Amino acid sequence: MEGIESIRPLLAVAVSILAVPLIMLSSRKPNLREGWTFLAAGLKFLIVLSLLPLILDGGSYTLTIVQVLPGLGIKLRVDSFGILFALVSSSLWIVTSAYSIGYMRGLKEHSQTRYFCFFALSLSATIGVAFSANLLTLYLFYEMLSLATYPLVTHHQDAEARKSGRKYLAYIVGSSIGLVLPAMLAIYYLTGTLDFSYQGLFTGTESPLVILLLLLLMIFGFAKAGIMPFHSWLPAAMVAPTPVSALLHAVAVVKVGVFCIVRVVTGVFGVQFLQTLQLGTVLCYIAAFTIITASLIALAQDNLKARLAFSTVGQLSYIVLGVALLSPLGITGGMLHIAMHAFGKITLFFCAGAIFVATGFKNISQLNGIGRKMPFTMGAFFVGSMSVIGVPPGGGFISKWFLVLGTIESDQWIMLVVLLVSSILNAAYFLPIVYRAFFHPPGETGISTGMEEAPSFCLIPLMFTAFCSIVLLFFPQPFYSLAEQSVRMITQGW
Amino acid sequence: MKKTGLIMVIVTGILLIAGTTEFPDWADPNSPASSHVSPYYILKAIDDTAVPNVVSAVLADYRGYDTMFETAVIFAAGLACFFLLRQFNRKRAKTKMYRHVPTGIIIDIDEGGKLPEENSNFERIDSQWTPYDLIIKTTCRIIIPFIQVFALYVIIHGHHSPGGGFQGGVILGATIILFAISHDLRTTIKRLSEKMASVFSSMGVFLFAATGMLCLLLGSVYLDYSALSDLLGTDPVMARSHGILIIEIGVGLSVMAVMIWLYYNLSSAGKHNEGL
Amino acid sequence: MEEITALLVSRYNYWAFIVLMMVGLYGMIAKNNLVKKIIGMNIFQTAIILFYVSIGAKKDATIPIIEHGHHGEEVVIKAVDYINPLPHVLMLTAIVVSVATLGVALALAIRVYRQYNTLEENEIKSQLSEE
Amino acid sequence: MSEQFPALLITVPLISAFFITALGWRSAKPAYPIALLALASALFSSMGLFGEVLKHGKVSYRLGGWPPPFGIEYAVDALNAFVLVVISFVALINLIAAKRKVDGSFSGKSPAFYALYVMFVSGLLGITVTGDVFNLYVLLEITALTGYALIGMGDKHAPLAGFNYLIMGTIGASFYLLGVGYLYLATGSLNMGNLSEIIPTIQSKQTIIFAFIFCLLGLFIKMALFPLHNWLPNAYSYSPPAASGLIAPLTTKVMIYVMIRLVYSVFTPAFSFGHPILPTVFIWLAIIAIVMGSLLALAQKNLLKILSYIIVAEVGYMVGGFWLGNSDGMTGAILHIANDALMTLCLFLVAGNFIFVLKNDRLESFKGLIHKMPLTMAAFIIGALSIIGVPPTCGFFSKWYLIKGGIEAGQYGFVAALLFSSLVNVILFFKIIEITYFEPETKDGHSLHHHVAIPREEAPLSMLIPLAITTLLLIGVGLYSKEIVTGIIQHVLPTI
Repeated sequence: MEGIESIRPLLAVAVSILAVPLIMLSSRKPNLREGWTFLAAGLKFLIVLSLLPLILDGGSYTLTIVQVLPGLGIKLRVDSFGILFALVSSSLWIVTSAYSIGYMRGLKEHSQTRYFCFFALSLSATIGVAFSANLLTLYLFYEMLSLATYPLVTHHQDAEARKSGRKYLAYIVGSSIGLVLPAMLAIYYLTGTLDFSYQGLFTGTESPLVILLLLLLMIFGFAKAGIMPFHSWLPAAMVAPTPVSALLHAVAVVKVGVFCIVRVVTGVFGVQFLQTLQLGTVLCYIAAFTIITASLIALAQDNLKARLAFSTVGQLSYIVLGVALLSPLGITGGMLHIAMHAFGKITLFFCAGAIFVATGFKNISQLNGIGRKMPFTMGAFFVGSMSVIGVPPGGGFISKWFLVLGTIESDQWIMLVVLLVSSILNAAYFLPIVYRAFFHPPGETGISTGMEEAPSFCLIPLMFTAFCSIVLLFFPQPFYSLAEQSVRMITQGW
Repeated sequence: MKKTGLIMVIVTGILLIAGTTEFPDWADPNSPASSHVSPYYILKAIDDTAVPNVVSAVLADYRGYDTMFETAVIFAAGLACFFLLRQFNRKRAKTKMYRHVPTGIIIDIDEGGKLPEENSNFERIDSQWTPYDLIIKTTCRIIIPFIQVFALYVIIHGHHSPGGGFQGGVILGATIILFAISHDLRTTIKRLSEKMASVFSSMGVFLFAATGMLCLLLGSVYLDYSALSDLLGTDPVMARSHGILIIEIGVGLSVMAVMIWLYYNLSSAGKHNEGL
Repeated sequence: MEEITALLVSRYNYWAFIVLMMVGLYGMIAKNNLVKKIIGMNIFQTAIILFYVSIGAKKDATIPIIEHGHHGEEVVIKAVDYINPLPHVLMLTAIVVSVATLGVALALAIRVYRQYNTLEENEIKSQLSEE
Repeated sequence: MSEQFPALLITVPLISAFFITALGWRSAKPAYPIALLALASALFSSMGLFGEVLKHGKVSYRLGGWPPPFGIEYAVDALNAFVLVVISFVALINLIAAKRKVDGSFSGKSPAFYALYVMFVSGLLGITVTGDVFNLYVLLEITALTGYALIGMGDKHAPLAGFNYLIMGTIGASFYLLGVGYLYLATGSLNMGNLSEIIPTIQSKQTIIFAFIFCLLGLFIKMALFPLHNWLPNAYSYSPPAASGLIAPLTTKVMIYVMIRLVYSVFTPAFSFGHPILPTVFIWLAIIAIVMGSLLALAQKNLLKILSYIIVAEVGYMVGGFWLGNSDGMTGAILHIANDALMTLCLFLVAGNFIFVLKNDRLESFKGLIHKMPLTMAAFIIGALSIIGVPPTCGFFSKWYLIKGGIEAGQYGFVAALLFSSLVNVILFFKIIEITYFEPETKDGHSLHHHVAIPREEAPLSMLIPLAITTLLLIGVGLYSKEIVTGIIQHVLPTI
């Protein structure tokens, strides 16, 4: 089924690249500069939105940008799963832009122009990944994202940032060149194509050992997904300014990692193919290990952002687990979790940033009684945690529900236990924070009584995302129908 | 280094010796080298170019393009030595030395002092100056013209006897070098300046390349001297013969000039003082 | 034994060039003095020239200057009577190249001397390692 | 006009060198415009020739009007036409950028510099275009001699580096000449086309095999394949920046072209790849070259040294890719000739800009450079990405073919070496980018970024524009890899 040829997917990718020179030129006028960011973000969201109706009707858009190798081009294709991810990231970019203004100006950060430029570039790469039609294009945008986020991670340009930057690059670029690239070439050599297809690219004549090897290369190679032992760049990258952590390390970058894994598992290997080889179980155990271990480590973190980071590591593996179950419900759950976790986790990061802006605190042990001072922030934090734990009123409940159903559907009882145990662990590392904030008396940390919230540019976005998290519980559209549609295509074959 | 050198040498030597096992016997007239292309030159040289000296014919015509680059190589060497070694604007020595020729008295003149007019009585010298040897000087003066005439003969008669531009050019250059050795560098440079040597050397190769270009402009291919027949008023075969002469002259000029240029720069390390 | 002698005799020109070439190569690699290296280089190149020239030899043949009638009489030219001219032409080129290389090599050696005040490689190396 | 392109291509720069030298005694001023014109005309001719070849197939040009094998022939097919365009383009771009670097250096001998420069280029063009194995030797030497002189004019250790290059280069060229001698001995011919007809008919191959070994040995020395690379790093890093931007991108690449040409058009692929051991030996040499080149690059503290060792590794890419013997590997090797020439040009131009502003190329002096020279740094980053092999820069696509060829041939050692060197390049370049990005630190290790604004100090426009063109081409060539592969390289590849 060939989709409609359209330039709009390219526009969606390019609009934020085009904004970069404008942002650079207006570096002396901060308001104009942020204006460009907003304009690009809004346009990007609108373009993505305009693609939605056709996708919901079962169509798709394609565009070959350039044919770089014989039979292999840089090609875009918008399908339901891609647009699901694009919707999440482009909508959250708008919110994060607003939050960034509050945060960066509130802290009088340096080099804000560079910050906004690379932010825009990163978003281009993210949408590019979402709309990639083949593995080569995916790889291209994946690398672009790695490089564009490097200046954001090392924004502070001090010794710590340098250390984290090194770690970030070593893990992300190292794994993509060392693992993904050879795997991609091997796949191209074996199958003669790299275009995604839900039937899988393999003919079934290859030795299962080779397939397993390629699968593992891919899973670990997309290190942005943070599957252990390739996770430790993520906590290190938390030295970045909080909006960066929020959007990139709760939404764009890490979700690109899992998005790639899901794409590769469904579009390159094919669900049915993996089922016949029974390779899903291997993936399940890898993901389960990460889920449990990351949650346990998160418990021990005192730095709020570090705890959130380890929570992210665990939550990402939920998505991988969902797909690894290779059952329709599990995949639905995994896809939905991309959206649900994004809204939940970004709220939490926004809150962490807001606390830092307002009080300068980074550690959980300093937060005694802060709920009285920042009731809105901490309220939103509560909603976010609920969503991540997977209980109402958070939207995370839906995705987790599907994941649980998926484990039952595919008879992976151990995975069911893993999910339940990890939910308890989630609760165990989030709820004490909320408890501490509202019910602990302010200690010697010197929190004065009376309201003292972060600037409204910080506050409004986080309230908004918290609100969205709740709304998504009741109205999970259009994410639910997109996920469902993808699953239908996956199970029927393309 | 010595040991590794020895090992490498032995290994290469064994390789080389192993390579010779299937060589044809020495001086075998039926070896491939002597039976494939070269008989053509021997049989056709006179018909094609009217030059009995096959080496000259091949050098300047059949493989004239090689020869042009060969001349360019030698020109490049002269230029390279100039580029690497020549030192302009060196700090002037504070005292200048002059020698009064008739008496042999050497005068040091401090900066700002009045300089004598340079004529046959006074000559400028360097601190490294050594007196000429009369016997050598005179002998060279006598034989140099004869050598030069011989050199010209070698160039011009290259069509019919061993010789040609390279050989003649080198002999010509050697006469000037001989002059420089028997006298001194300063005297020689006064006769034939470095600028002249450089301009000559580029002119010589230019003569070669321009002849080729002329053939091209006359509608044939590069270096096809037969195209010059109209210009020279001869048949194409003789035109080739004349073309060969022209480029032999160019080569001779260039080689001579480069030899001199090389000598100037190498012998004085680019300072152009007394030198050797 | 006779065969070996015959082989040695029929190929002696090649042994000669190989020995010369190895002498030159050894000089280039193992000698300490830069000028000696240059001399080695020249021997090396000369060996190859010798090799080429010996390719051109023919038994009972003369130099390749064709006997021709000055007054138009027919002369039969036979290729076996004249040695192969091509290697000579090639080696004329190679000689010129080796002269040119020699010139540049000496120029570089002079510059090296200007820089380090010595032409001995080990002394230059010890100066380099002091830096 | 168009049928004369092969001759004009080479003779116009050559003749201009004589003019430059002669006029140089009057004034140094006309040297640069003449050189520029000559190289522009060479670029024009090579483009014209390229178009001709694409339209009508092979072009043969008989110098002096003599038919091969008696005269010297120029045989141009898509492969050399392509390499010609690359050479003349790189030479022209670097010449534009060289103007400001030459001004004020070489103490009044700048005409000689330009004359040697154009002669070097005409030598390279000649090597590429010629169809005669001995003519190739002469042109090899003209390139080498001018190259020694250009390198030897650098500061400090340049003369010694030039001298060592001369010794090694002469050994290499002499081995090549010896190989040609063996070939001549066995076949009696010097013309490439004629040789390739004779060689398959020869019964006992031993002399041919030794000719093959000696020719390649000579070329390996000239292209600095590990362990014969010792001359390269010093020669390239001490040479004057104006010259290194010409010599470094082109010399090794042209030597690789010559290797390909010899295999295709002289020894015939059937013979070369038919040998049971040699191709495997060459691949393993290439693997060692890649690994060692990368490792040695890690140990360097100067940008130019790093780049030089990267060239050593890149030579391994091309040699290995070519000797894989399958169409992907060869495509990769040929594509990499162009790509690597561009990448190396880009990085050497960047290094030239750094040296122009900073007066040295030590890494520790690069602190804060990203603020000081943002445009040059942008080009540096793109060049670095290309060397690393990140799409859509061109370096990715040649690496793609090379790796695919390696997988296809079952040479996993080669694939691993390529990936290893990519990873080492990541470390190398991000180490440099990190130094330029993190500003000078104070003693206690805290950054100063809130206080000190580093003033802009970019290189002049005449150096930035060529750099910008090269950088854009890195991406442009990458995106049009398919056209290059299907339009040019596929026509050249032999069927094995």
